[in-house]
Amino acid sequence: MSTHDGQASTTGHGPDAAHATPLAILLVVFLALVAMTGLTVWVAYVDLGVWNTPVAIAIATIKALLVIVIFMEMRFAEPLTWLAATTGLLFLLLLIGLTMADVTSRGWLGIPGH
Amino acid sequence: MSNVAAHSHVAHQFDDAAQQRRAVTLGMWVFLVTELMMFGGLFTAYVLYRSSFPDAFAAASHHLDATLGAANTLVLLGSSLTMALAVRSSQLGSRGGTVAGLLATIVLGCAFLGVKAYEYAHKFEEGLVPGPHFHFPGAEANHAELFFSLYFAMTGLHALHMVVGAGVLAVLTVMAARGRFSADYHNPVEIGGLYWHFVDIVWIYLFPLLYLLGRH
Amino acid sequence: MPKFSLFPESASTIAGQVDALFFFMIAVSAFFGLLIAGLIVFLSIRYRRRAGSNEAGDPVHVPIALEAAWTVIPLAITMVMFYWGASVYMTMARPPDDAHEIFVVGKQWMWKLQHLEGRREINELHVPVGQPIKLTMTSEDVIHSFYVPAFRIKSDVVPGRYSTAWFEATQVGTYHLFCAEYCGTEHSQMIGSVIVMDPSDFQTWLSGTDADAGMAASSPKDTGQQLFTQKGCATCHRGVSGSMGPALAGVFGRERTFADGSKAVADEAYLRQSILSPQAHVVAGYQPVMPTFQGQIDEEGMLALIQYIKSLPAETSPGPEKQG
Amino acid sequence: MEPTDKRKHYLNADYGIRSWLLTLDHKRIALLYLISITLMFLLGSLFAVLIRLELLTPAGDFVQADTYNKLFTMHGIVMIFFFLVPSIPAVFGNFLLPLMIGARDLAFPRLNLMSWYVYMVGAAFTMWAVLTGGVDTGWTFYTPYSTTASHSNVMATAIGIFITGFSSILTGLNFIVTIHTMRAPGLTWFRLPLFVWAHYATSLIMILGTPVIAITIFLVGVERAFHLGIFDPALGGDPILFQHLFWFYSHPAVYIMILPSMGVVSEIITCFARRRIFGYGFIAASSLAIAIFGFLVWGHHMFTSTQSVYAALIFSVLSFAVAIPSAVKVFNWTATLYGGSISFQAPMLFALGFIGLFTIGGLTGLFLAALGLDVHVHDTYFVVAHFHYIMVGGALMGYLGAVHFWWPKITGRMYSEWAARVSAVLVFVGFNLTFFPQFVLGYLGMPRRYHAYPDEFQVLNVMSTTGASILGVGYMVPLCYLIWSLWRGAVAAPNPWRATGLEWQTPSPPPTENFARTPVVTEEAYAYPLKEAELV
Ligand code: HEA
Ligand code: HEA
Ligand code: HEC
Ligand code: CUA
Ligand SMILES: [Cu+2]
Repeated sequence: MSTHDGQASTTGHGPDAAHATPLAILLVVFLALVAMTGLTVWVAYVDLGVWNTPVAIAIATIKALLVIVIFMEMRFAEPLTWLAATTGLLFLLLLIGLTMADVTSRGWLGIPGH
Repeated sequence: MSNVAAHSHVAHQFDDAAQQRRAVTLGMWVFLVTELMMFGGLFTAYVLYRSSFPDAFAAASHHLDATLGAANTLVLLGSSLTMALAVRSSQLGSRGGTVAGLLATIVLGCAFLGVKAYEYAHKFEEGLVPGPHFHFPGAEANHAELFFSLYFAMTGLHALHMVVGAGVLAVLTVMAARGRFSADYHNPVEIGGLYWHFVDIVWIYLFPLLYLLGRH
Repeated sequence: MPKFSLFPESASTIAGQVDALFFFMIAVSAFFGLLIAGLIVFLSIRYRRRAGSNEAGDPVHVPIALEAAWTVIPLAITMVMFYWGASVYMTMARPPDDAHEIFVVGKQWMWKLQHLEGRREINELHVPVGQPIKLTMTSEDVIHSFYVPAFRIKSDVVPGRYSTAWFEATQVGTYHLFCAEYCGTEHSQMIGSVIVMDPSDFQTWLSGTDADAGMAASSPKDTGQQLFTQKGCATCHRGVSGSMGPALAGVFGRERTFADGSKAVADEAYLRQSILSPQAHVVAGYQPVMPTFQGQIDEEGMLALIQYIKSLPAETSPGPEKQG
Repeated sequence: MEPTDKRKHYLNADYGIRSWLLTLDHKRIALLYLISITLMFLLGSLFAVLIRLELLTPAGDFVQADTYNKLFTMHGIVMIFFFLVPSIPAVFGNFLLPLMIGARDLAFPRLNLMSWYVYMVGAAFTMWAVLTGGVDTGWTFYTPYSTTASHSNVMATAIGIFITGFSSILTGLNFIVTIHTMRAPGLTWFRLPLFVWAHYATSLIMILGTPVIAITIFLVGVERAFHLGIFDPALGGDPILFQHLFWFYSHPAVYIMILPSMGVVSEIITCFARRRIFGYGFIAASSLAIAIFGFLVWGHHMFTSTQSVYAALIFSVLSFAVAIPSAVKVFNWTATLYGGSISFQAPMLFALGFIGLFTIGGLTGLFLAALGLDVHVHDTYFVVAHFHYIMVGGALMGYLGAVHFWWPKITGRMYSEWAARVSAVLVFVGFNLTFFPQFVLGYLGMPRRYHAYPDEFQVLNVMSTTGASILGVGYMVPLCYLIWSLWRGAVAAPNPWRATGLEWQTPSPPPTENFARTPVVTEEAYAYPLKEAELV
């Protein structure tokens, strides 16, 4: 009854002991995450002007991607899963983006309340 | 693929284990999307207010303990590692490894919550809890109060997710200990893992956004 | 016998523009509405099922050109609607330069109005015909909305912020003033009237006294000046070099530079924030020593203070300006 | 409902209250929803009746101002969150999706049952709020009124809506996964019935939008309880932020309410015109377009809110753009009639009624999207008329169409065709008399949420109240003959309308396992006219 319209090959062969991520990789990822946490803290005490926040976000995003791709096994996932995840992100950005579009352009006309 | 129909863990509405696995995984990811949107409301508020009152937010952020925050980040990352190990063990069919990984994750999760509770208590003592008794030693006390409102809302919702997550993991631990999972069937562990990692990711963002403002 | 009508009075310069757009929309809607309804009725009759037949006509063939046509044509029509609506809206958003300012403060459940010349009113607004009027509005509690159907204008009145609306009345008369944003129990009683008068009548009215106060009205500017001394603003903003705070003369409408290098134009909202949260934007060259006046000045007082600061003439500014 | 034959089906498979309250069968869960939702509709209607009675006279003399405010608030909340949002998806989506795609059940039956319980718990909280004094914030909960000024039971309602939100989320999640993973062999995406497409699009909105309203309404509750002042102007908080967050969900939510109805209408039109639907691909794609672009226009509820003019321009132009997919649907439905062999049984009458009233509602939506015009009619009865045209004239008509179309499938009984036609006509006439005068009232300037109003608005209000009583009768008639049909109705054939679609290829009512054999699909949907041999 199933229609496999994704990459059936990645999910089709049942049990996935083959997918089990090697210990070494898990440990390396963990160490990378720890290192990047240190980096986040360190860089926060360096004055980068307006760049402090973007750098912090960038590091956090790399960390998040590591967790998603390795820990959450996204690298084995079918395209549909990727689509789901990116859709979520896209709509979150939409929510923030359009709200901020209002907030940042409020003063442009120079008339209060417009 | 056909022999799996013999296994009782394939629910009646599914044809086979592969279909079930596909459905369950997709379901969890869709659920995570809804979680993302839920936190999204708070992130929107954060972006708006932070951009409106940058100085007040920086000043207020100084009243958070960055060392504790960083330590807690490490604890949570550690729990993600143990969670990943638990999933790995379950994929390899190791019952002991799965139970150990899950238990370690729960312990680390509780440690995180403990530190969080300590921080909250401290905020109460300092009068940094929004409301009639809020007291902020500095300019722009009202905007600082806004920061703490967001702080409590965001970390509170996150902590709530941790509590739920720990509960789920506890159930999984019991199931694993009773030998309900095998190399053939371990969807629940994977699904629980996805949830736990998601909660971790939220914190990866919360930490710099709340604790490390204007530290330079 | 209550008067009954199907169309509202049009008593402002903008009303005609809104009505024109309205009629255009009605025409387009009537066209499409009748088109669809007509087609449904016609096709239903033409292709009704006759007794004994269950056979349908030819297999469906979907011409892409048709699909494209009924996608693109409506899109084009709506873009006309958008453009038209937007241009009316922009007219509404920009008060003419010669507009006369009136302050409006909404609170549960009344409208408080203040003329620059001094008269204050509650739930009644007297204005001269043929003179653009600009309303600067805020709220003391929750959101309200200032709505005069005959003028086709409406603007929400939001606590903590200023909003603006303007109109130019074209007809002497008395018109409804409604609160259009739900604001609690007496929302439907937060109503009043706008009384449009001949300019000469208006002048007479303006020089009258407030019935409720029973005394000669003091203008917002004077009230503001009083507050300025009373609250001790003058101790720091003396307008001479070496004062603790910057001279305020001519600040309004000018671009300010702040300690962190950012800039903003000083409008009403900026002045308000400077008084309530002085540390949010610290003017470059000054110390962040100004105390907050949060909770010490009510909304009317705030509008008066701002009016006073606005009225300080730029050219007599004696203090050294740190920036231009 | 005593069984007339010995055949086993989902209704007589098991007896007793437990077999219903603990069922995992999507068809039974659909019936649980049907009953709860009908009760909620009656409750919401009762509030509507009281509203209309108050508005019969200009003076606020029937109920007190506070009571009136609670009435329209509870009317809006019950109708939107507890009736219209769950209506078609939770009842018909639940019942039909697995049947239409040839599956034994939804992907997650337990989650499905849970979502009903979650709904009931949310409803219980809200009812508790009503009984302990009600809420008076309007269904929109605008801050700071809802957080600081209102003295009514906002907390309990907020919790109720928060909880109910999860029911919606779980339903959406279940549908998406089911549609992706459970289709019968041969049932490719472009062979899916349009009803399924519509529910897929609806589910997308449910999962992307609902969490945001949940957290927003939660923040309102938290602000009242713990003074966590996220929207508090005194702290520099922005009341407009609440409106952004609220409408980020609540505008797309209007498409949660209309898309399923559109799916129903697509099914009905093609069936009763005996004709393959015109522009299948365009109708399917327009559902997705509505769902996705529907997220870009929320600011059109805030044109007079002191939002920036530039944001208003963006939201306005996008609002016009999102109207286009709806127009595409209307044109394709109309074109489907061309060359058909049309019959006018009750479901078809409701479907045609839908098209007419939805078109009026939709076109007046364009008035509201036009910036300069919305300034005048915003928060007046023009808006009230607009949304009742779409939600009552459109969505509810579609819902009634669905009830009449699938009633034989669900219950195995036929209702009185004659009574159904009368009800369709009563609803149509009563509806227009109720809500058309409100357009006029709105342009005249009568603000909404007014407990008392100036004299000159009375004539039109009396018309509206008169219409509402006709409308009320129109709604009560089906309640009677449908219940009657359960005992006295003729036994329904598996395919009484001679429709295509897998749900018609299994007996009425369907067996618990839906299909004796998993069906294999070889054709596109709507391969009308049916060959005689295909009729069961
Ligand atoms: C099911 C519910 C539903 C639906 C589907 C819609 C659909 C639309 N709505 Fe509506 N709306 C509401 C429910 C709904 N609305 C509610 C509840 C409110 C008030 C909330 C509150 O404040 O309490 C509201 C309020 C509302 C406002 C805010 C008004 C205000 O408060 O000032 C606006 C403004 O743009 C708007 C616009 C639209 C538009 C452009 C569409 C479009 O999607 C309509 C598209 C349809 C058509 C256009 C008709 C079919 C087309 C043709 C026949 C072809 C011809 C077409 C063209 C020439 C383009 N709506
Ligand atoms: C699905 C949504 C839905 C539905 C079906 C309806 C149905 C109706 N609505 Fe509602 N309405 C809303 C959604 C809906 N409404 C919303 C969202 C608002 C905005 C709220 C706000 O401002 O916050 C609103 C507001 C609203 C107002 C404006 C109030 C105001 O602003 O002051 C009015 C006024 O006429 C009104 C009237 C009606 C009428 C006459 C019906 C009719 O269709 C009802 C017909 C039914 C009957 C006449 C009942 C017959 C049944 C009985 C008599 C049974 C009695 C009960 C028992 C046996 C228990 N509605
Ligand atoms: C203790 C001294 C002090 C008092 C009292 C004081 N101010 Fe100020 N004010 C300052 C200083 C210093 C600045 C510049 C730094 C800043 O922007 O905070 C300033 C800035 C301002 C500005 C911004 C001016 C600009 O150049 O952009 C305004 C407007 C203002 N004050 C109004 C007032 C009003 C109105 C009062 C009384 C209700 C008041 N101040 C009371 C010290 C004071
Ligand atoms: Cu003030 Cu409504
Ligand atoms: Cu909308």
